[in-house]
Amino acid sequence: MRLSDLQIWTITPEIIVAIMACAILMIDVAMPERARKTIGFGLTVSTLLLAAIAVVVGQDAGYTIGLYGLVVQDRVSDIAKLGICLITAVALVYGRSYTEERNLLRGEFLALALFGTVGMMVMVSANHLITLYIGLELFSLCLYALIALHRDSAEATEAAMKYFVLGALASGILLYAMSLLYGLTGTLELAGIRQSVSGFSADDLPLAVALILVIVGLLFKLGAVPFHMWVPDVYAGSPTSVTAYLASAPKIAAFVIILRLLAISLEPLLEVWQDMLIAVALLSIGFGNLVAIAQRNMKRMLAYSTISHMGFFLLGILSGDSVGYSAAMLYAVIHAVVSLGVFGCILHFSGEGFEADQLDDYRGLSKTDPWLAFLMLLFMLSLAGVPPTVGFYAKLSVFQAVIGAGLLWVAVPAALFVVVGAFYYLRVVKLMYFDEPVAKTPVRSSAAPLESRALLTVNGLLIIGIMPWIGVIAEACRNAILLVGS
Amino acid sequence: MLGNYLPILLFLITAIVIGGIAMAAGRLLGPNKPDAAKLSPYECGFEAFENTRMKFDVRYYLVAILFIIFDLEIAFLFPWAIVLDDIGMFGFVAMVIFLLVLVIGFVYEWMKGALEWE
Amino acid sequence: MIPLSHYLVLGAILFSIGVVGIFLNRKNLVVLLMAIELLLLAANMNFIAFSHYLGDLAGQVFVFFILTVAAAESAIGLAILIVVFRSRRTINVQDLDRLQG
Amino acid sequence: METVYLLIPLVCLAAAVLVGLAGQWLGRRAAHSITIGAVAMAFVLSVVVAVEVAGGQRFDGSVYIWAVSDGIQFEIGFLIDQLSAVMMVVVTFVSLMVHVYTIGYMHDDPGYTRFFSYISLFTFAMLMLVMSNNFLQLFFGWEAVGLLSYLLIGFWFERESANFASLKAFLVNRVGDLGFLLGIAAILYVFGSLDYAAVFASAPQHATETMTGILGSQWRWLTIICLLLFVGAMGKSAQVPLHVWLPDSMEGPTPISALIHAATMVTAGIFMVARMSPLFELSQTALSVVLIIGAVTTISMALIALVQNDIKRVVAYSTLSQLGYMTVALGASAYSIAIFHLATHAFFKALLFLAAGSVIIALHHEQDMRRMGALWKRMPVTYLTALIGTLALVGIPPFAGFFSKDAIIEAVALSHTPGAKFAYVVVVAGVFVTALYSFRLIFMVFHGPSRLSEDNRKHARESPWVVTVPLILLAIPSVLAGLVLVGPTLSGHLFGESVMPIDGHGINGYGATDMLVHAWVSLPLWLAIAGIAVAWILYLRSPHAASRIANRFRLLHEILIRKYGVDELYERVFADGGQALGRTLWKFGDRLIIDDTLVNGTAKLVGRLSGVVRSLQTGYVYHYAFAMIIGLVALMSWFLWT
Repeated sequence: MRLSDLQIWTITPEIIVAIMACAILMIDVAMPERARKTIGFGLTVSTLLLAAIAVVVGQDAGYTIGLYGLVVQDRVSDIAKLGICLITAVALVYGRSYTEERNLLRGEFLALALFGTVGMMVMVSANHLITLYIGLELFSLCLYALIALHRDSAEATEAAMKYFVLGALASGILLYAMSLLYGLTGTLELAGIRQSVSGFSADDLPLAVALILVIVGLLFKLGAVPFHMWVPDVYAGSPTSVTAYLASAPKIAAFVIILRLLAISLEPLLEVWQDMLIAVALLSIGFGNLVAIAQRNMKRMLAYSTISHMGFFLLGILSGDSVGYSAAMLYAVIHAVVSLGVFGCILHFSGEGFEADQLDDYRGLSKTDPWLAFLMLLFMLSLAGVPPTVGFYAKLSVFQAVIGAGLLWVAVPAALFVVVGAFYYLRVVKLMYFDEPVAKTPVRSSAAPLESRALLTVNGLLIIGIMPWIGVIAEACRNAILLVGS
Repeated sequence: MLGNYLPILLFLITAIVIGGIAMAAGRLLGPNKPDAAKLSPYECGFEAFENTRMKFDVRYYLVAILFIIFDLEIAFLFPWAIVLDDIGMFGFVAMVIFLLVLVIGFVYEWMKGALEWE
Repeated sequence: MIPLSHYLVLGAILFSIGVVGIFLNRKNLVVLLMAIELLLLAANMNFIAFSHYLGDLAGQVFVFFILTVAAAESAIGLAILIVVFRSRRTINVQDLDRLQG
Repeated sequence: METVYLLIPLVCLAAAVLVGLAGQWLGRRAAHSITIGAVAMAFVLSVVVAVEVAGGQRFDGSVYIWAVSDGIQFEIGFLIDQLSAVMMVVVTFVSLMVHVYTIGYMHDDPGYTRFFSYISLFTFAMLMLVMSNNFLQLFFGWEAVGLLSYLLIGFWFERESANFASLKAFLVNRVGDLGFLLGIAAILYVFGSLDYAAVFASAPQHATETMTGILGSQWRWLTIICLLLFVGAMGKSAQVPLHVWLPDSMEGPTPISALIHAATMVTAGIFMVARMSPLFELSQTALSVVLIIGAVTTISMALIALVQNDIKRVVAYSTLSQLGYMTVALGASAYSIAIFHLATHAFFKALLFLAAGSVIIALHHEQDMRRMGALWKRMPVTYLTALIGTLALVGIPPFAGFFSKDAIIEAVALSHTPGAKFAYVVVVAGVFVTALYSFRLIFMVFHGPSRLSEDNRKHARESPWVVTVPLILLAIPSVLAGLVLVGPTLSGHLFGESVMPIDGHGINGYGATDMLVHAWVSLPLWLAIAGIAVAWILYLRSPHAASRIANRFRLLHEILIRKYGVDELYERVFADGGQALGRTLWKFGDRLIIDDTLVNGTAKLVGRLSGVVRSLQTGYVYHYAFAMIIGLVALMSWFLWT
């Protein structure tokens, strides 16, 4: 029992963020009202950046087990942690003025956001069911609280309650599945689970039950049909800043746990879960795109579009090979960045007593605020998957993976629904560019702080796929996955 | 087969017997000068014999919440205390850190005034 | 010596009660919290049983963590319940239907 | 060195973007000094590169990978060898001259800064084209120069004629580009790579692969590829029958005609074919097609030039016929000679255009030669430089044109490509016609009685130095380029391995002196002199002879005036026919079937459906939970049943 063989440095970023979160709580009670906001916020963002730096510095090309098998550090976890930290930081910056106007920017908000980030990072580096569960719960609980933080909004509290109940149900299911896995395999370590699972026959009933429960638990976190019901209500009900937070980074974390728990530990059962995922993915793509058309509420529409995007993401996973997994990883990262941008736009547009969450609020935005309208246009095109935006590359890669796995018949309907999806994305563009502005909508983006507007612009530029970063990311994902596979 | 559950049966019987003995002893040995406050089974704020659907003061929930969180470290302290010799300094430090985190939470709620009843 | 299956059956029953409790109860949000507790308890039961029969302590350690999380979860649940009550003056499950469609 | 390669195009791009975006703030002076500085820098660097290359250095590599799609890399890369080096020097030099010249020519034009931004951007695109080491980038440059030429032809967008001309150029080029694109696609299909080196390396293996065409006819892939690529070249280099856009492109400002439609862009096709010489060498069929097309272009366009009265159009048609010469050289698989003529032609044709422009501005945008004459006194510099250019064009030794053209004729004479005989007759005849129309221009513009309009008569004088200096600077290579370059070209030192060496032709190892000597006993020179003489008779000694001949051969004259009616044909068949077809398709196909039935129908359906499905989202938690459980049960039962 010595510190040295603990290899504590595998979780340096988590530790940093956790400590700073506590510190911010303390500052919140110690500091006077005014100082608290600026200092707390600055500290939060810089903490996340610090963590990101720590990830980069401590990056590990190999595969290191830490804390006696509780956590693992490899390329995937590094990339994911980096993405989580940066994206969360940006999301907070975007949301700042919005949050302040609703006077939610208190110590709890920041601390909860940080603890949630810790949860995600723990999830990402989990090599053990306990770590995985703890990370998951830490993240979820913080999220429930963040949503409910908007006390006097009936929607927010209702959304929090629904999310809480369903999320608890899901994690209960996941936990039950874990207990079964434990009983069947006799271990809680993912590697060990994989080993002994490969000993089972594919149609072993208890194992299948465990597997299905695992799938249900994970799919809920992902928000895939039919476990998606919470998504629209939560997206629409939460304060937009929280929506931006929960719509972006968690997708990456979700990818990693799905990769570790389903795609790697339970790979021996591939042919069992592949079919199920195909059904779920197609359902999600179809349902999400279909219902999104009927929406008049921006956030709700984006929620449904997220559901469909998660379907595409699943296409990558269910391809069941390294190509598919790296495609899914790329998809998760890109989707995180894009939705970050979209909600960034909404946040910049919304103002005091103006949520900017109705589609009609966006009429003629190009006239009142060309900058914002153009960025929105970019994000919409990317969500629709129009080349040369990154969204196109993401879809392309998952389709390549699916077809590569010999599942052409899955790719075809998915591609058809891409067309359906294009409709409601382009409708937003149409509203912004071809409709006359509504008088009442105030233009706020110019009022937003400069740094966040600059960030949003960069975010928009990243969406244009000509930028070399997309290739870099894709390459990184490929290498990371290959390294995990070996 | 069912014999396996015998210990549980014995356990239940013992519990009932002890409880009965206690109450009986109290009835027999205790002096008996009743008054209103004494007759009310509990003395914690409100009448026991009322409509159970009555609304609780929300502050009870608050207290409950805080209590739930802080009673649980015991669950960790017991096993830790037992094996403290084996895990040594390392284990000790670990627990100290754990408690430190709890203390931070405690300080926070204290400073926020969550503990004042009024 | 009680066979493992008994524990598992008990766990399964608890779990089912919990699940059913969640979508059958339409009145009181507090009952939902209880149901959720049941889910976790069912998992705990499994873990304990397994770890005992496998002679492996990890399961019981996990149970400790689950207990903690369960506590935190119910705490958050109660807290949300309170804010819901504040804004709605009701904790009736059926009244939570503002967000839909 | 790599950074230098990268720098050469990028400075032009940077200058173009800067001036294009901030031109209004920068003002005219800053605008032209920035762009000229950039292009000058590019020119200097190109010379440096050329020296390096002459020193035997060679570079072929990618700068950065843009995208990878199952194994095929799309990358930005440079191939720097003798060929691209020569092209770079030519392009940057002419571009520089034109930049300077523009200061004078566009002096009082509202679109001053825009113009400079355009031509710098064009220089960038052209450099990307010639420096490319893969087909994708080649195509990028190809399209970019096309776009820029479209923008510049339509530079005076308030003129309707300019708009039509630019549109025409764009559309006709589309036809060519389509072929080009198909060719690239075919290459990708056959070779599985877009990299020059890879393609050329594996070309011999694929030489015999065939595809089955209609009626089971067998086609060799390489022939198809080469023909398709050449269609692209026909578009850009304005070969018959895709030549129609070039004469109209004279609507653009004269510097553009000099830069794009004489020196650089129109030669892109020639350059491309030379680049692809390893492919073309493998396809006898393609080569002979190239040869025939080139020959036809040469003579037909030269003949039209005879009857034109617009000074710029004469030069334009002569450009067409000179491009024909280059194409013929390609067809005779004398690629290095084609490039050689390309270079010399770039110089003296740019010179001629700029001289014509100088005349035009001196006469306040008077372009009709019938209202000129006797200008040589008024503008001596322009006259002398124009004369030099003309002599070079006609091919009088020792001017540059003589060597390149003579070499072409020799090459054709010795070529074994089918159709070489025909081509030989044509190019030799071409020399006579060239001399005739060239000196017709000289005599009508600079000699004879002055037919100037009144106010021109008063104040038509020599142009400012910014105009004349480029003329002089361009005159120098017009005289010397041939003399210097012919030796190394023919001996194959100049281009080395960068293009297919000209073997099997007796002209290897010819030197300048040999040619000078040999010229006097060969037909072309005498034909040229004869042409000059005839021109002198017709347009100076007895001015009415020309019109008399015209009346005598009214039909022929009419045909030439009508430019063989190609334009009218295209208008009738493609324009009107296309419209008619489109209208019918729109009415029945689009409106009836697609819009009403498919699009709106499905849209309505989907809309209703989504409304229905939406109602599943009741908002009740227990329904949500129930849905989850249903899903769970469904998965379970699925497993149990399968």
